[in-house]
Amino acid sequence: MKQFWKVLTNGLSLENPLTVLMIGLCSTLAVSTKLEGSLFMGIAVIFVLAMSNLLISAIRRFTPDEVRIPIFIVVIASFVTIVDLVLKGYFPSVYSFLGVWIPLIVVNCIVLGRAEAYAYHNGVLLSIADGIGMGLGYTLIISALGAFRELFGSGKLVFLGNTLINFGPSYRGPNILLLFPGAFLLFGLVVAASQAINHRLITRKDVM
Amino acid sequence: MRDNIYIRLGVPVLVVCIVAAAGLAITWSFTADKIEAQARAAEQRSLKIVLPEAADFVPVTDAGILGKAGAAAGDVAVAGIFVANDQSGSALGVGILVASRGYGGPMHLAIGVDRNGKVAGVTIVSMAETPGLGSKVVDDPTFLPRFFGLDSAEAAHKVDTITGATKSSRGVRKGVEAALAAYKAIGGVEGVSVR
Amino acid sequence: MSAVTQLALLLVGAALVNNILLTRFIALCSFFGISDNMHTTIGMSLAVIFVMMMASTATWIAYYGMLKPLGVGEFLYIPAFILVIAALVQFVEMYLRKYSPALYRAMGIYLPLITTNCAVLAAATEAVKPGFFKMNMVYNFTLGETLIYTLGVSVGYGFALLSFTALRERLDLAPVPRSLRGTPMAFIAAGLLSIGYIGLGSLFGL
Amino acid sequence: MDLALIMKAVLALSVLGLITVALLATAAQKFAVEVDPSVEAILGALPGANCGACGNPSCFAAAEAIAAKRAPVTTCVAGGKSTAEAIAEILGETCVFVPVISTRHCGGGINARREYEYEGLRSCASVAKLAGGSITCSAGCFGFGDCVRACPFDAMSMDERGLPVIDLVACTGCGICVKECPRGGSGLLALRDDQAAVAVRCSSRESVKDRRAACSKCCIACRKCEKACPTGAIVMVDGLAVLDPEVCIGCFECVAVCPQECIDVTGRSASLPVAALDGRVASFTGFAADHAAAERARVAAAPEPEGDVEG
Repeated sequence: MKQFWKVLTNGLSLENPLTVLMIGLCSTLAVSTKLEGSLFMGIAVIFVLAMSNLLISAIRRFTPDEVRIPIFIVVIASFVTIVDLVLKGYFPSVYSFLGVWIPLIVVNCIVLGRAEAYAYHNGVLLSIADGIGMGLGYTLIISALGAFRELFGSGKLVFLGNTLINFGPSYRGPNILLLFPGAFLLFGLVVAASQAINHRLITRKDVM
Repeated sequence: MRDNIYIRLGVPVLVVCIVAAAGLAITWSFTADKIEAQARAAEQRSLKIVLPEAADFVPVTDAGILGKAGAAAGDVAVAGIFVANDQSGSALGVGILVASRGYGGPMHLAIGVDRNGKVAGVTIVSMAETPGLGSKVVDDPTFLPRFFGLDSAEAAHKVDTITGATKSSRGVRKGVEAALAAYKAIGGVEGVSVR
Repeated sequence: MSAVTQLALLLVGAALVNNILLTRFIALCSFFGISDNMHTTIGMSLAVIFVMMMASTATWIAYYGMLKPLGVGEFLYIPAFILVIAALVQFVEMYLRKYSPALYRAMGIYLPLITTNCAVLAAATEAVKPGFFKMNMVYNFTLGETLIYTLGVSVGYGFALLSFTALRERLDLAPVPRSLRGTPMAFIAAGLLSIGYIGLGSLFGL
Repeated sequence: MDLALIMKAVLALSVLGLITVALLATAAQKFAVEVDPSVEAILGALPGANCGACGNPSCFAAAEAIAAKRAPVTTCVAGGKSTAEAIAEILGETCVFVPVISTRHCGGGINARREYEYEGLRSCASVAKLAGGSITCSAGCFGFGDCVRACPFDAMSMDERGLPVIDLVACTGCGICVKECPRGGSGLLALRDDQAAVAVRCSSRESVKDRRAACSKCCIACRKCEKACPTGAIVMVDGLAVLDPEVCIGCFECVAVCPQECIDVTGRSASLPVAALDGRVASFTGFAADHAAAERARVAAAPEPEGDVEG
């Protein structure tokens, strides 16, 4: 059981899919203009990752090697479509914001990457842990980015209808943050910061 | 040797496909009507905004009329035409749903045109504009009313765009022009309200 | 406007203005993954153009030939499309390895990468579900338009990749502050490059 | 839950699934590629660094060329004698092979006088374009390490003097660094017989007056080395000391007499432990860096301790 938690937290920090492995960037940079949207995206990714890892590791003995990619892809695509339909039907406002990025979870490098690298070789329980861990790591970063960009880009933070923080109409913040280039620049600085922190951690460890 | 490899590979793929397809079909049958309802509700809400006095909206399904409207609208796609009736059931205008090119992607608009061909209301059903910039077309309360009362595509063309959201406002303008052109092409309220 | 200018506008729009990488953020994994030397980038760009054209045709035929008549297109298009793309990529890889080893060596190793490439699925879905990926289209594509559109997208992909690789190779030598060195600098450079590509939009008045 | 829709969905996806399987299964059978075994064996013998020194784009291409007799057994420059012999043995041929390694003919680095302070792109190629380079000497090394980056076997590293040091064990003589170096043509880096014990650390063709103005470590054509050399291995060729490796016996007399310390030990003598060389050789500045590099490689290459060698 202890290993379950170890694998779970591994996705959060050591092998965080975004800042460390640098995969799954497409949706992160595009969707993180709103906290609400990013959170729903994160939850969708966690659901898809956990469920597909579960199913893929459950049937890994019956999947012949030559056709393992098509089988993985059909499994993942089905879970993504379920999320797509549920969102379209029951959360139309979130769907209109995320609309385009839900189907792209299928080709999101995290999902297929983890399925092939981890789920295909490990037990069901560990695969679920890995799926949820990776998903949480993804959600953490994308929500942080979403909150930052929405707040400083458009001056107010709206979550499920109620405005949490509002800088007032006179706010003339850098709304490039809401545009695509802004996302690139911001993410570059975020990675630089995490590299600088890791670097300091490593040097301090040697010194001690 | 030949069929061995087909069966060895074929069976697992087939099983997965069947389970996946069945699962999705079942989910679809649950959500299909929900999605349909959402779309209809959104449409009715937008039409209600552009033609407040109307009680109900009867969609026009006659292919000939839709074809004429589509041709007149040019590269803006006409998504739907509705006859707006008041309580007494007599037509008081036409609601036209169009999709025109915005900055971030297609912009779905609803335009209400009253009996004498004047624009009664314009609203945006859904759009993909960038929040904070493109969304000015919605936030700026003075923009949409500029189209009210216009009765020709040329008049609509003269409305100037908002600074900082040129492409989005140009998208709205093109939508209104197309709607007016379509309205004329289908012969106004009389041409459509066939009882 | 005449049909030819319509198609030309579509091609230029897809390649430059709505460039799939730099203005619409699709397929960034491969964009940052393999853009560190020119040789691999050329190989990858060729492979992407080649596979995307075939994939879009196959998905167009699958959609209008089978999914739409059966009325299941609405919810089955994701698994169907991605299955077709994965099968196609694997088949092309084996075919190349057998019949043209030279081409395989130049392009082959990138083919498995393309299965998880968002651009291929995006282009394929866009052709049958207009406006789905925020592209500026409002009508369904015919097969001819799909080919032209996909050609535009894939050439745009290659173009963005090449320009970014040249930038990155140059960056490795430039005196960059230590913590920014490597990937962070690449992101910032990509940000500036994407401002340039968005600027192209107003050039063609799209 | 209308059954018809489910049936249609299952039918659609299954048809696609079957097409996929049919496609991949026939492909797996028909396109099984049989690679000619000798190419595979040769490829195994090649270093596999795809360095391109032999003119083929990759080792796979080189292996095919050798198997098809289009290329000689010694095609692989980088692989050196061992690879050539291995391939010869696979093909049942004999081979003669002259091993070659890269050598630096410049002792300047921090000693060379600078024309201007260069703040641009840290690459030799770009500084060479700016008014002929940032150092006065027309043949000297800029020290930005293009060669180090280009070396596919990472046999080169920059030392504290700002000069590339070549690791004699790792260097395979592929010559890519000579091509990469903007001053490779003028002899700054050159391939030469790897048995030579000393090397002249200067390749400037300017007059002695200009050389001295440009660098304190240049060859001043004083001919002392020529007189001191018992076998006449080192001679003056238009004002610059040039060594003939076949004749040189490694007595280091020239290294001792050279007032500019411009000739130094290549480290080939590094195969002899330092103690075996008499004290004065160990003191030469040029010697320390090359010897250290070679020493590191030698220790790495021979993990088990050899008898009486003290570090």
